[in-house]
Amino acid sequence: MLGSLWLIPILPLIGFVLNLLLGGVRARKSLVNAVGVGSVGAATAVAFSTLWQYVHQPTVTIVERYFTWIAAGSISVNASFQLDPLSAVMVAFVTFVGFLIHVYSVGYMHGESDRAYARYFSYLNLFMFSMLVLVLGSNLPVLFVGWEGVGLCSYLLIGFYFEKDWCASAGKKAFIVNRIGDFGFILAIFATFAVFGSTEFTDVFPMAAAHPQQYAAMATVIGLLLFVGAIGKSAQIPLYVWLPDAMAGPTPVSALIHAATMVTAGVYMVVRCNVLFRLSPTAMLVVAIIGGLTAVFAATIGLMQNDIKKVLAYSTVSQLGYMFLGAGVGAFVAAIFHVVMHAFFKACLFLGSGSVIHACGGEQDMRKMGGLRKYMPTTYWTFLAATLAIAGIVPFAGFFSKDEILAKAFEAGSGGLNGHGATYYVLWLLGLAGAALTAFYMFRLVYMTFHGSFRGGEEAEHHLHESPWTMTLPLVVLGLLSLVGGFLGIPRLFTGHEGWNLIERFLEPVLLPLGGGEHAAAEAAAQVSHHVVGAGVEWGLVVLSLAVAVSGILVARSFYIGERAFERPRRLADRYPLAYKLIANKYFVDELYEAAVVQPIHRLATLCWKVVDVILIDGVGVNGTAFTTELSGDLLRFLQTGNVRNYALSVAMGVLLLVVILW
Amino acid sequence: MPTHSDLLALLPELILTLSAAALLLIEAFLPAMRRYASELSLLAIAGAAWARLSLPLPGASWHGMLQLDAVASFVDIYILVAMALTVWMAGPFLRRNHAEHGEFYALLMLAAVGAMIMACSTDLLPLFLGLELLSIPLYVLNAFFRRVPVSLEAGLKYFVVGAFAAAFMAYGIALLYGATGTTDLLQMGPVLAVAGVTSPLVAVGLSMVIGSLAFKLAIFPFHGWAPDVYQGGPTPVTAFLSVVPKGAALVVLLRLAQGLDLFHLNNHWVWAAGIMAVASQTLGNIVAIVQRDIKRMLAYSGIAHMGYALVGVIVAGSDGSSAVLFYLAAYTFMNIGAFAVVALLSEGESEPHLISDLAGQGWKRPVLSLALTVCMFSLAGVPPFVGFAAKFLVFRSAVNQGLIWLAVLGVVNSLISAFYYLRVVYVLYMRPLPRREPDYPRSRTITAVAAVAALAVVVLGTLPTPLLAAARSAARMLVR
Amino acid sequence: MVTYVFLVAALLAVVFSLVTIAHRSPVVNVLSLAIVFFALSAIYAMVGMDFLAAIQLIVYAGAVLVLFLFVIMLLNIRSVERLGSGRPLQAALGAAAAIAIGVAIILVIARQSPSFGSLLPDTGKGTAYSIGRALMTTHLFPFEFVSVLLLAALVGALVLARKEER
Amino acid sequence: MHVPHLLSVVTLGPIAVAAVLALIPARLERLHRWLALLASVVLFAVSCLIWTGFNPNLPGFQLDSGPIPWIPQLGVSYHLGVDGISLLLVLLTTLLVPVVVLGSWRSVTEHVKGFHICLLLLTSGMLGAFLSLDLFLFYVFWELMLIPMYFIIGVWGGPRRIYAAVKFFIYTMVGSVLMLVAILYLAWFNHQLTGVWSFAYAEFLKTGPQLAMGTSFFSSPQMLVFAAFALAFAIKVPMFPFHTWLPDAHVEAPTGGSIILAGVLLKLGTYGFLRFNRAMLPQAWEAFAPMIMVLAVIGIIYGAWVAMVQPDMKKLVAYSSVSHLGFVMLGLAAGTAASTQGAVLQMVNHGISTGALFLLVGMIYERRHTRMIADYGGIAAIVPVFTGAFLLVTLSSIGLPGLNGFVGEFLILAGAWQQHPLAVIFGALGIVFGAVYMLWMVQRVFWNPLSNEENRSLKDMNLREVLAVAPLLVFIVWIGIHPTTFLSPMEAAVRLLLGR
Amino acid sequence: MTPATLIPIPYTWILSLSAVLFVIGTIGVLLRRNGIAIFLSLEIMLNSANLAFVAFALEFAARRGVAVALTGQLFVFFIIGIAAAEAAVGLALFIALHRLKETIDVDRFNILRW
Repeated sequence: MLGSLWLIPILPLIGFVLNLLLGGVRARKSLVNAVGVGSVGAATAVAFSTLWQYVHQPTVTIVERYFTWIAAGSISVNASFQLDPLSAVMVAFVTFVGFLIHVYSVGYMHGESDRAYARYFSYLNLFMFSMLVLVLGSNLPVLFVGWEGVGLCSYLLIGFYFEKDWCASAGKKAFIVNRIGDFGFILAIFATFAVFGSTEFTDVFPMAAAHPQQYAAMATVIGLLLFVGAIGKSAQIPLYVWLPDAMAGPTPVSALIHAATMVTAGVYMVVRCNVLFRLSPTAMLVVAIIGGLTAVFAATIGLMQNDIKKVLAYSTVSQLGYMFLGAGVGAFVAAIFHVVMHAFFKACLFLGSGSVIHACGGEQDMRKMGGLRKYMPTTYWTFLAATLAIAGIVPFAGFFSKDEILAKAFEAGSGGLNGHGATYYVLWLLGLAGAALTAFYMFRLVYMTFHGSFRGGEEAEHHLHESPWTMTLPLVVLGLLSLVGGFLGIPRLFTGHEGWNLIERFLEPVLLPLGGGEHAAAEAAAQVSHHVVGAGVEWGLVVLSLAVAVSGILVARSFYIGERAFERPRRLADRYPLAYKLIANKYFVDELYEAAVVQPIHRLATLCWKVVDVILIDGVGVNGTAFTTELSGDLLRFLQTGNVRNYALSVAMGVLLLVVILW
Repeated sequence: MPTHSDLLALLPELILTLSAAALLLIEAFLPAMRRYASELSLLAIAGAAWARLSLPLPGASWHGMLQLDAVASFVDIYILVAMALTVWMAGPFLRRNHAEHGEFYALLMLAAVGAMIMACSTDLLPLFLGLELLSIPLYVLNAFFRRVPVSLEAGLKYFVVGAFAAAFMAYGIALLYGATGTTDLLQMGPVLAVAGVTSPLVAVGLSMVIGSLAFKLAIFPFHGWAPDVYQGGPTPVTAFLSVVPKGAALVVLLRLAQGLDLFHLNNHWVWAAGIMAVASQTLGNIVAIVQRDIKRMLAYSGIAHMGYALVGVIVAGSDGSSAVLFYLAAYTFMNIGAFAVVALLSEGESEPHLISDLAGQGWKRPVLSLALTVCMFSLAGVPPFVGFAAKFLVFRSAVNQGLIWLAVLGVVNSLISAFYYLRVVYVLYMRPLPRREPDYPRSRTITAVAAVAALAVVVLGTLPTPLLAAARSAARMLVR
Repeated sequence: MVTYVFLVAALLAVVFSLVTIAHRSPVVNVLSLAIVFFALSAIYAMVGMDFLAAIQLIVYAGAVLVLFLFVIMLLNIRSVERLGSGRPLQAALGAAAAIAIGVAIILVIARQSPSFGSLLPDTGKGTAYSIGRALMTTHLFPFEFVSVLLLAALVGALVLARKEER
Repeated sequence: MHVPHLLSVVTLGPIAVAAVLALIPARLERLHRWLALLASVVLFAVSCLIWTGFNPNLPGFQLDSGPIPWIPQLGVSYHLGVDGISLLLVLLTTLLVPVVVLGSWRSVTEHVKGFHICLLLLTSGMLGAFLSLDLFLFYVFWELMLIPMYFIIGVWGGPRRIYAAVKFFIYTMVGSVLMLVAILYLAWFNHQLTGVWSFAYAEFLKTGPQLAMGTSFFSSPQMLVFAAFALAFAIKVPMFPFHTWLPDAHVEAPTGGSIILAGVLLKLGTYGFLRFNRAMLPQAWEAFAPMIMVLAVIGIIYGAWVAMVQPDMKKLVAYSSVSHLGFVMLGLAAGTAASTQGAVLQMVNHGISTGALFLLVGMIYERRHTRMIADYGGIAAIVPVFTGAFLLVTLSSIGLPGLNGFVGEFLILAGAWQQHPLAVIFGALGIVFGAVYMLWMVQRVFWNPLSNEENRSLKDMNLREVLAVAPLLVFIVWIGIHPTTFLSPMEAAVRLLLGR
Repeated sequence: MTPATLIPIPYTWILSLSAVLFVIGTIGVLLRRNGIAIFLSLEIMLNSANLAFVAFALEFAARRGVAVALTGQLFVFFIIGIAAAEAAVGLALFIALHRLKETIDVDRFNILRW
């Protein structure tokens, strides 16, 4: 199928349209399943066969132009797709995970009305379409189409239960906050047009790579603007606020959109534009800092959430932070690697939590759970695997990806990347701390949910049950992947030579050498992945991060297991009430935004309307003029006294006037 | 002894005069025929029009006192048309008010003769006489309903101010005569040109003459009488009054401005007239906004419109003159159309003609209301109606003469005027019929008059070429 | 000699025209106006315009003023109103305007060369002859036209003053 | 298929139909509706002939009808012609008219005859204004639109309709009267240079640029003329701060009126800017462009803000128009080929999207007789089809890629960026706020719990209504996915226009 | 034709007299309320005009010859005619007014105003 990439996204699109119609006629669920899941399944099949052909042929980058989308004056945009290692990876896991989650949804959503069910799947299909367009797009505008499309779908799916006002608000919030990011993105597109005269990746990046000095300055501008977009889409500080609320959507949606795929689009975009970022130390630094901070910040909030999905949401934010940290220290491959791994284990976690919630009849508060292990073993074991993966325990998926990122951060520090060594050290430390926190809150979650005894009350306990196969099957698959997925990228350290780091080898071509020419290439390669630290130090790092993770787990255990569970945290809370309040309330960031941004603008707007428009322009300006005219008329009319002699007088005076003027 | 051509030249006037006399005789001896008075006078008018159109224009006649040229014939036709419409609507109107008298038509015709003589006279003597013949019947006609206080009052006011103005004119003529030794405009011009720039004598004389002409036009500050007289007089008379004397007076002004070449003779003239023009526009429009009585409102609108026309007089030349002549014709149709509707949409002569009483008539009396609407938009100067073409010509002439300020102030004024013209329209269509529906009379004739006028407004507005051509050829006579 | 006659006539004219406008009684007004007319016709006669002098007496003093008297008697008007009473502003402005205009005219006159006027040539037939000729030749039109004017006035008067329409 | 005087047929056809309607007794309301519908559909079909007969490679005007001497004494002639720019706007107009007829099927219940006559006259006015190549003719059509619109607002409008109608009329006239003087001045100037009296657009294109620029504003004929034109158009657009007539007119006007008003009338302002100010007075344009740009940006953000806090749906949409047309003006002011084409396309987009919005708001108003957002909420479950349509239109108006709105805004901003990045940055903020107010309204109207029980009985769209909206939705998607169809015909024209 | 003989009155005197009368007449019109009185004042004004004509006629008689002088006289003649006509109509009007309101005080006729 190579040569007809368009098939991959088009199939879900068809599914979307069909499902809309099916929803209109209130078709039976089975039909909707056939269309919804079928279309995505087909897309997956097509995708993988395409990739199979792709990896067995020499060309690295395949661009397919379909038609001219927008063309006017100096602006010209093609509707075209591009297949290269990066998009290949993305397509692969997007379709795969997407398919799994579609399957899962069949079980999870069966309670909905036929119409809602169809609507759900049509949205989901539309999402798949948009996501694939996003990753396949061969230029920024097309990428932007997918970018906005996934935003729309997330908006629709978060607000899926639109009759609940918090869901509706959450959806709106998501879209609007994303818009703020898009604001940056689209400006970046304009800037790219202005600078490079094109937005085709295959035009822009080689051009930029060829003349680093010439484009360095603009690269900073474009890079930062792009990153603003990434911040919005991938929920980084300061725009992360929408993601936790996004949990209002159905859990599979959270798994697919708000964990596995959409939110990583930002990372994808940064990696996609790695050339521009690498041209600009500033941009890199900003990316790294934002990433590092978010990683820790979100993790701290995660510590105290009691809503199972909220915990996962914040952990997602934090993990995305890691990815950006990786990108920021030049470990683009590692970032993507983490994206994929994260997709596996975070999807697994979300689906697991979904299965839990499903079992607890919609209950999401962990304080009302506990001891579920014996009721739902499959869910438990898969969940545990995913948890170990995210905590970064050997040999689970998360270990390799996260460790790679931290190692690169350390190297950046020690290597003084772009002369910001100290900063990168700090970031590395933050990352490390984040790892500990992650391990802690994830196991806190596991213990509170699956261990101990059930706290949800009697009759809730009767309903506890394992989920149907449609739900457990994806769990198992994803659980296994989070167990073994990491072997895609075993670092040289373990095996002794690069060969085993499949993903790095595969993605190498995406990182164009800067400055053109062999020497520059070598220099660039050195800048990106240079090994200033010896193997000993590396082993040290590995051990260190493992130790950190384990310690986190142990603390969690000591807090939430055994008869004295929940006691220590309470005491801690009592000892540091302020910190507790602060973290428990997520640092009051939402409130801050409400007070500092939303309200002022709203007030200003009201002012514009009520004062500027109604009073000034309309009142004083328009009606004022009319009134004045009428008033003067009302005064002048009294010249008309009705007394004929006055008229005669005015005639005489008129003549006099004429005499005076004409004299 | 008058030559053959002299008599032929005045055949239309003769026809009118004689039929006026005839009507009087009928009134006296054949009261039964009275009912056909309006038809008879229409015949007479038709005859006069035919005579004017078919007979050659000898130019100077009656020892050069009269100038029977294209201008004269243009204005004559204009006067005849205006009078025809008036007479046509007068029939049912008088019948309704039980005042069917031949004198009415006789006086109308005599007034028309006066106006026509004014229009064609190049000597101040016949001019003055014509003015008087125009005025005296109108004094009477305004007071025609002797029972109705407002009618009499209108007559009184028109008479007092009119006579006063006439006195000024007499004295002014005397001074001009003193300055130039002649009363013939055509000779006056060269004399003054020789005498060089104006002597104060001329200035004062001109001021008085122009003043009394401005009185006829109801130009500020000589406008005082207009609102009261319009409101009080019988509606057909008002219609007549609102167009015919103005036509005559404007033409005389044009002859003056042209003959004495005021534009260059006295550089203060532009200022004097310009101020008067703008002042009448502004005052007329602004005060019209607050009027409740539609006839009174139309009076103020008339003041404003003469202000616009005066702009053309200031510019003079073939551009300005043709614009003024076109304006006259345009103004006649839209104004008489409006008055025709007013004559029908009122409960009686002694009643006020409140705009608010038109509420909801739009859907009840479609033809009338449409006619009124067309006239209103046309008066407001909105295309594609003739009012727009007229204003367009006037302002165009001003701009071409470099008098852009006049044009700007003019358009701003026509903007203000939209306020009150629109009011009439929305009262007609957008206000509901009142609880107690006024029982307005119905008359095919008057409706026809309104419809014809409105039709003319539309047609002349969309295809102004022929009228404009006539106006221009007339103006050319004036200029040479 | 002539000069004095003129001055006397002028004085009479001014004084009695003042009386005309100032005196309360209409009758007095009319009579004093008659005197003014006499004075004027005297002046006309003095400068040799005998015809004008004549019609001034006959038409004006003779016909018009008598008509006035009739009307006054008919309506027996006795107004007690005095000059400018009631409306001070109107009075003040009116007087001012009138006088201003007068001043203007005087100024104009002052600029005229005070040449001495002349009697009209004594053709032995008086001015009536030439005027009559003019009326029948050059000024035939106005002459005829006035008749129409008078007709209109006649009808008008009839319409207005007619006692009662049937 | 060749039709002689095609443009005249299109322009004057509606008047003819109106005349026919005038002769049909008023009580035959259904007949009037159907005739009007038929006529408008035919009109659209015929105007498609213009499209097919149009040669996109010719930059200038085509399919000329005329010049026919009209008032030869003044050099006024009747002359219609179409170029790529007016082509799109003509099609937009003829597309919207049938929609309006359908949309007014139920909402206009009294004086049906009058309404359709007004509508047809209005159509002629708009088409004429877009097509006329003689400034006198243009002015006539320009003013001709006022009268029927005045009636449509004033007779079939809401409670404060009279105020709104008069305000609309006077406001518009304020601008146009000075434009009249400017036209006269141009004609005089043209005569000075060429010695011929003419109001032909082609003539003015040649002589207009030769107007002296002078040193200061008041000593500069070109700038004064420019200002006179600009005022007329700025009011029509409407640009901040001349926009206050718009909310009133929209809120009071009947559905059909609002559609035409937002869909076409406003475009005449932007069209005028492009066709006359930009093309005839280039130097003055250079001088004024920054000011226009600033006003445009203010309009974008100001309109969005004020829209945000509107309790009334129609008012909200009205203010959103202020914001959207700000984009158009920004594109024109930037003056690059891309931004200008984007601006023209955005005129069409706005016409379609906002027209559709008003249509939909009108539909729901017919059902519940309220436009207050607060009176709704959670109706998505009850009227899914309606909701879907509304959502699509909303997305198009907030510029979602793949729908029409995005293409226009993208071209405008991308094109403008090359000239004035700062203006673009502020302009792009408008996109953010656009999402805010539209989505907030959608949430409060369609989502959230069903607050108002009366809404439970709402009926979903019927066939007529679907038919009315469908064409608009089709174009929304079409322009979004394949805008080239609409961009390529105007390209040559825009180049020529900017070239001078 | 014997040459015109001078008379010892400068025509400017006559003119001045006419001016004075004109002023008086004007004042009368503007200051009297009684219709008849106003009317009489109007007559004064007309006569002052006549006087002016006469004065100028005299002046021209000397300088420009008889014909020119004649014009003035004729004007006077016609003005007198007009005065008569106006008188007739005016008086009739006042009679009608008096019938209606028992007064000819013009200030009392002000229904129509504003």
